Amino acid sequence: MSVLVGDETRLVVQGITGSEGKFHAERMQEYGTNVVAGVTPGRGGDEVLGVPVYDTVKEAVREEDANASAVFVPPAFAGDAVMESLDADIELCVAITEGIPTHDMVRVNRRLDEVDTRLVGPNCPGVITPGEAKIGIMPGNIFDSGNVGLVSRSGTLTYQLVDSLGRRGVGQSTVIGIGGDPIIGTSFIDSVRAFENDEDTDVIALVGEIGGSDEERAAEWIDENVTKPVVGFIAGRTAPPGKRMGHAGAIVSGSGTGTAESKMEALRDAGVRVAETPAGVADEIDDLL
Amino acid sequence: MSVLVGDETRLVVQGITGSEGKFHAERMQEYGTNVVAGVTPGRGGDEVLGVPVYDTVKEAVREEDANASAVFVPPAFAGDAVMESLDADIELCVAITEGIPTHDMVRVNRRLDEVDTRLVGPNCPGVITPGEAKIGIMPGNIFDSGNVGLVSRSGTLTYQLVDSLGRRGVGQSTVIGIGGDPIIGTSFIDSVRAFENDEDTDVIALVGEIGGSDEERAAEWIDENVTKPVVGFIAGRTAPPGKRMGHAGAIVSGSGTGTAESKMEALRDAGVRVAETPAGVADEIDDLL
Amino acid sequence: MRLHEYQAKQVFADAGIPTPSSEVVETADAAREAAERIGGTVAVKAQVHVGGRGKAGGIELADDADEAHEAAEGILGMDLKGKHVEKVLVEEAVDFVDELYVGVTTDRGEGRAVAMVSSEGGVNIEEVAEENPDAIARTHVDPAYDLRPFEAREVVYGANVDRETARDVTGVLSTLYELWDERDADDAEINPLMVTEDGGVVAADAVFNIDDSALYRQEELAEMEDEAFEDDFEARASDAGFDYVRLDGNVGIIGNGAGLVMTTLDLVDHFGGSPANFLDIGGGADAERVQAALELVFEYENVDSVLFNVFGGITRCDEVAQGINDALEAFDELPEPLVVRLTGTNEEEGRELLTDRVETAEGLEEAVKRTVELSGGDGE
Amino acid sequence: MRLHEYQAKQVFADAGIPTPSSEVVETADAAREAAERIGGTVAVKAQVHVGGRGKAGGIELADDADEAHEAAEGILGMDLKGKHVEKVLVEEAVDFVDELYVGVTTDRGEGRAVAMVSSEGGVNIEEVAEENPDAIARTHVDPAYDLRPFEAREVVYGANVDRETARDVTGVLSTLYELWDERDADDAEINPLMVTEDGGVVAADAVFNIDDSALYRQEELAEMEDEAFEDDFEARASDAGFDYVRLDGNVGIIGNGAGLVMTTLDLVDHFGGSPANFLDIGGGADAERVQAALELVFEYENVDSVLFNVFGGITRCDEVAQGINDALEAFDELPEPLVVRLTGTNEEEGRELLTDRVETAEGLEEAVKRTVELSGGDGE
Repeated sequence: MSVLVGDETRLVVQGITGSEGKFHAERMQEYGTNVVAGVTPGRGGDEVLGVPVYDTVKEAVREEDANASAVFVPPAFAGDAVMESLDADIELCVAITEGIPTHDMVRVNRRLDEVDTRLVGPNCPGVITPGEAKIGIMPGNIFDSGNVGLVSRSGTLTYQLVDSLGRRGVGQSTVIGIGGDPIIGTSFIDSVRAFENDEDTDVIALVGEIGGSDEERAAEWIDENVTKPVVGFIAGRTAPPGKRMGHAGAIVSGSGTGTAESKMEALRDAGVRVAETPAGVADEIDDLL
Repeated sequence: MSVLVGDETRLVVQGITGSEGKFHAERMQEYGTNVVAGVTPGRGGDEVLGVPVYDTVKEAVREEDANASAVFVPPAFAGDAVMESLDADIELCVAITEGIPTHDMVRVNRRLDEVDTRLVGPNCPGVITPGEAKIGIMPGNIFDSGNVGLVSRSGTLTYQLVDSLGRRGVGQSTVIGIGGDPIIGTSFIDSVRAFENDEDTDVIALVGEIGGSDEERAAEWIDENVTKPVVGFIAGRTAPPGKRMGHAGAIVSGSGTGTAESKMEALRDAGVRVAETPAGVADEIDDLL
Repeated sequence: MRLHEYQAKQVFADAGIPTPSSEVVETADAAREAAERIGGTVAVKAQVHVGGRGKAGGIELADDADEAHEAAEGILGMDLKGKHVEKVLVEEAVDFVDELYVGVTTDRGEGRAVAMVSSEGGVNIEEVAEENPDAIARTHVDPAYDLRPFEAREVVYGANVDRETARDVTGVLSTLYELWDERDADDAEINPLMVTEDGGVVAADAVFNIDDSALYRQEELAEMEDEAFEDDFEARASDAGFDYVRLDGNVGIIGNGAGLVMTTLDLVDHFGGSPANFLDIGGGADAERVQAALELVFEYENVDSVLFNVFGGITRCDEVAQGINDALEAFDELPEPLVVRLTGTNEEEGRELLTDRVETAEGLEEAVKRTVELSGGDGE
Repeated sequence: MRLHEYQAKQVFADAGIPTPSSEVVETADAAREAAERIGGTVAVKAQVHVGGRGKAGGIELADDADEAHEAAEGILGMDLKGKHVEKVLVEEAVDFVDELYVGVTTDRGEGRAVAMVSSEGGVNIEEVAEENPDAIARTHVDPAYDLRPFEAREVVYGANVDRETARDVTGVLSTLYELWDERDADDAEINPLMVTEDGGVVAADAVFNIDDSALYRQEELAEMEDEAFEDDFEARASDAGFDYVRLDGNVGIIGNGAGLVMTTLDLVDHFGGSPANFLDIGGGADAERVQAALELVFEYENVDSVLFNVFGGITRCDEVAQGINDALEAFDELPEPLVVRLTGTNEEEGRELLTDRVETAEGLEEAVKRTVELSGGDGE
């Protein structure tokens, strides 16, 4: 079993004729992901990387039975691309694009309430089940198959942690990058729930950062629902209030909500082992296995 | 038993401090309707006709357990007033106002999909169960209690028919004016279904008019679902195409859809006895009883 | 309210939809001058609200200014399906390789907008819908999200629009939806949307109907209203707040409530008469409104008799009768016979109040028969 | 992007919200002239992005033009919570009987806007929210319907706003929502909204923060962006496409990916150093971007050492090393020592490529410790 992606994934790449979309579609194919189609409006009938291109996602679903999508569409159009996946009954939509206007995501978020699609991201590296399949932009070579379920708001920090785990010989069941934007589809809770229910996952790693209160809510949920050990890490302890630290969502409000301290405390209160450094995270996990 | 209104009705009148609202609130009280509150923004705390006035419908629901509302609010604000009732979990909202912009009703109609409220109207005379209660502007004195369930898109034409029935000694179980606008809440089907399920109703009268295809849809539904005899009447046989005949919804399209002929034929095909004149309707009903 | 083609085109052009250059004129001389300014071949098009203007002779092509003058002379003043032509649009003739239909209209049954594109433009779209429904791609628009770009694309690609034209057509469809949404439109349609040799698009016709109930918040469009009326009677009725439609017959009809008035018209027809108008006087019937209604109906030269048919509900029949009596004081002599029929609350008191300047009737059928008789029909 | 008070007030005023008359000036003399034109008592207000300006001495009342001159002289050039004051707003002082809070902000947790009114205006609303939550009425706005008038009323009456003021406050709240909606705002707030003796309202302060990701479609607001920057470094970083935040320490930090850079800052702190900045160089690391990043970081006079920390994923470490080498050619001499740490794909090849102009480190902790040492800290 795996979380979110696997052999049954039939992926349509939205924006497959763009340079990013094409580059990463090819990397995904190399990694073993079953890319069944691409979508670029106006390019229907073309073929790219050996798969057919359609004008709309609905066509890709109808013709190729696509059940997952990856959005590599420029930010001004990406909210609409996500909406298109939602309306095409795609089961899993992974939105890679960074810089989607928040208000576009407000509308997407409203629509998510009405459909069955799971959205991961936006502004995320994607989802990978090492050795099986990936949807996203993660460098596949750094991941190893194993029993740690990792969920993170950050891309390169995730790679850093995976690298640290790899140096200790620890692999991952699935890694979910939920994204660094203020409004995202899949939350920490959604991810932790999936790991709790995944028989291939023995330890859960939750990598948060300043801004918002998704970590605090996850802590509460973990306290009540999770039986597996959880290791936590929060980036941004030194971030000044009111400043956006790279990610659109990584900001401590002027009045001091969304701080690293608040999140670390909430996680600790929920029994999560919170590490102070990336190496510390790997050590804690190593210790638990 | 009665349809829609009765002893359990606890009515809040939206726009109770306006001249129309106040006039008809008093008529409804006289008829026996349990008016429990009024709403006029900015007039909260006042008292009108012996009932308290609130600023919002939610307050009226909270304080007075209102479960029905009547909207006597000018057209520019009436769509919002209906929305307010919908969001306050009112069970039955009767919108009397004529001239609500269609686009406001498009939004109301969307919201209706998400809530449990039944909307009657707008641009309708309301609902009356003779001898029990009425919500609306019908002249109560012309109605008699009986076993005909009457549903109509028109106001005065309904009164004319009720008057004709009265002269033959035939009373009504409930009369529903569904309204003459292009987009309305309760449809013919909804009304006929209620009458079919109402043990006090023995004969159903369906009074339609040109425009749209609600009658045609009702005919189809009647054919499949209704066991009680139905008498039909369609106004507007002589209306020229492309002209709005008073009601915003009473218009035969340029290409000839929504004609009286189409509706009469559909009803006849469904086994409905379609009369050519109001007197003919009364005769048919009299004949059936 | 239905805008004239030239008004609708102006609105569409302001919103960024390509339209041919054109001028609206009221004389043949002005048509000649307009054709000179525009240059090349022009179309001279009657500005009246009827379908199938072309077939009926309301549209002519003119290769030069003289021909434009001639065409305008022929079209101006003509009667097109009963409409008097007072204006023509002189418009650049567009070379095209294809004609599409693009439109957004309110679907009453669904209670929301439907956005449509068809590769079969330039013909009656409702006929296409019946005979070849697959030739029309459509989507209902959820007002919660408005027309999303991907939905517009689904419709355009669904209608098999050429790749090089699809983006422009998508833009036009999105703009029509925005106009529908922001301008309280019932219909916003272009038929045909011409596709030019270079793959561009041009709106060769334009339909823009606005919800009358929303004109209060559509100032710019409301200002176009007077020009949009083609019938002086209808303009005056609108000013008086009546719902009024002029018809071809000779029996004038005034009543209260749309359904009752429609039924009265049907009965006039049923008993061998021919209605001259629909006039819903609305709620209340004070002297001023009754007088205005009577003046409007009597003034139409066709009218030979008038039926005043009111159901007294909340407004009692005696009050209505009083209103009628007061109104009649404004008339030295009634131009044509008037039959009054009052039913409902206090109907007997009402009938007693009425003077013998009018005829009265008790039943609806009886009143209609009598009025038809007075109009010269047989009333059977 | 956070607008200055004077910019936000202009936007609010253009949308119809009452604001006091005011002028923004950069010299004390200009403040005197502005005060003369405005007349009466004025407030002189520092235009910097800090909370609690008043308590910190950034707002002064002046009874006449001379006092305004004096107040401006004191405020202009002052350091307010670390912000240099370059502009003051000279504004008509409003007599008020009550102060409200009215605001619309994005609630991340709910993924939609929340519209709020509080009768306790003029104080930190987040403190009110903690200490007296009942004093704030709020509603989450469903984007499917936007803020409906009845919802605005529910909030205003829920906050117990006086009957005679409620309609105006409802109007202000609705306008703030429209601004939030149409201008891609994160926050649109007025605190306090002053209630005047006659029951009217005036916006005495204004907060308007715009989503940076949406500036491409907010041309008018984007034009205000340069003026909104208070830090030349941040303006330059924005032009270069870097995410950059200037801090007080002396360890310059460049990295790729927000989470990794934040973590690097945290580690610098953890090992006894003090970060001088946050700089996320983003995806790719070609010579041009590396050079621009190094120049920006070195130029800040605080900086004593710099850590370049990159995780090579899809972009391989050897490519990044090449970019660094190429970039270093632009520097005759590095102003301060530079530590480079490369991990990930092809990390060894990358480290081998690097010249001895830079120090290299393998582990993240090791690299941070070394950079802290070079900055004069103890690195433990």
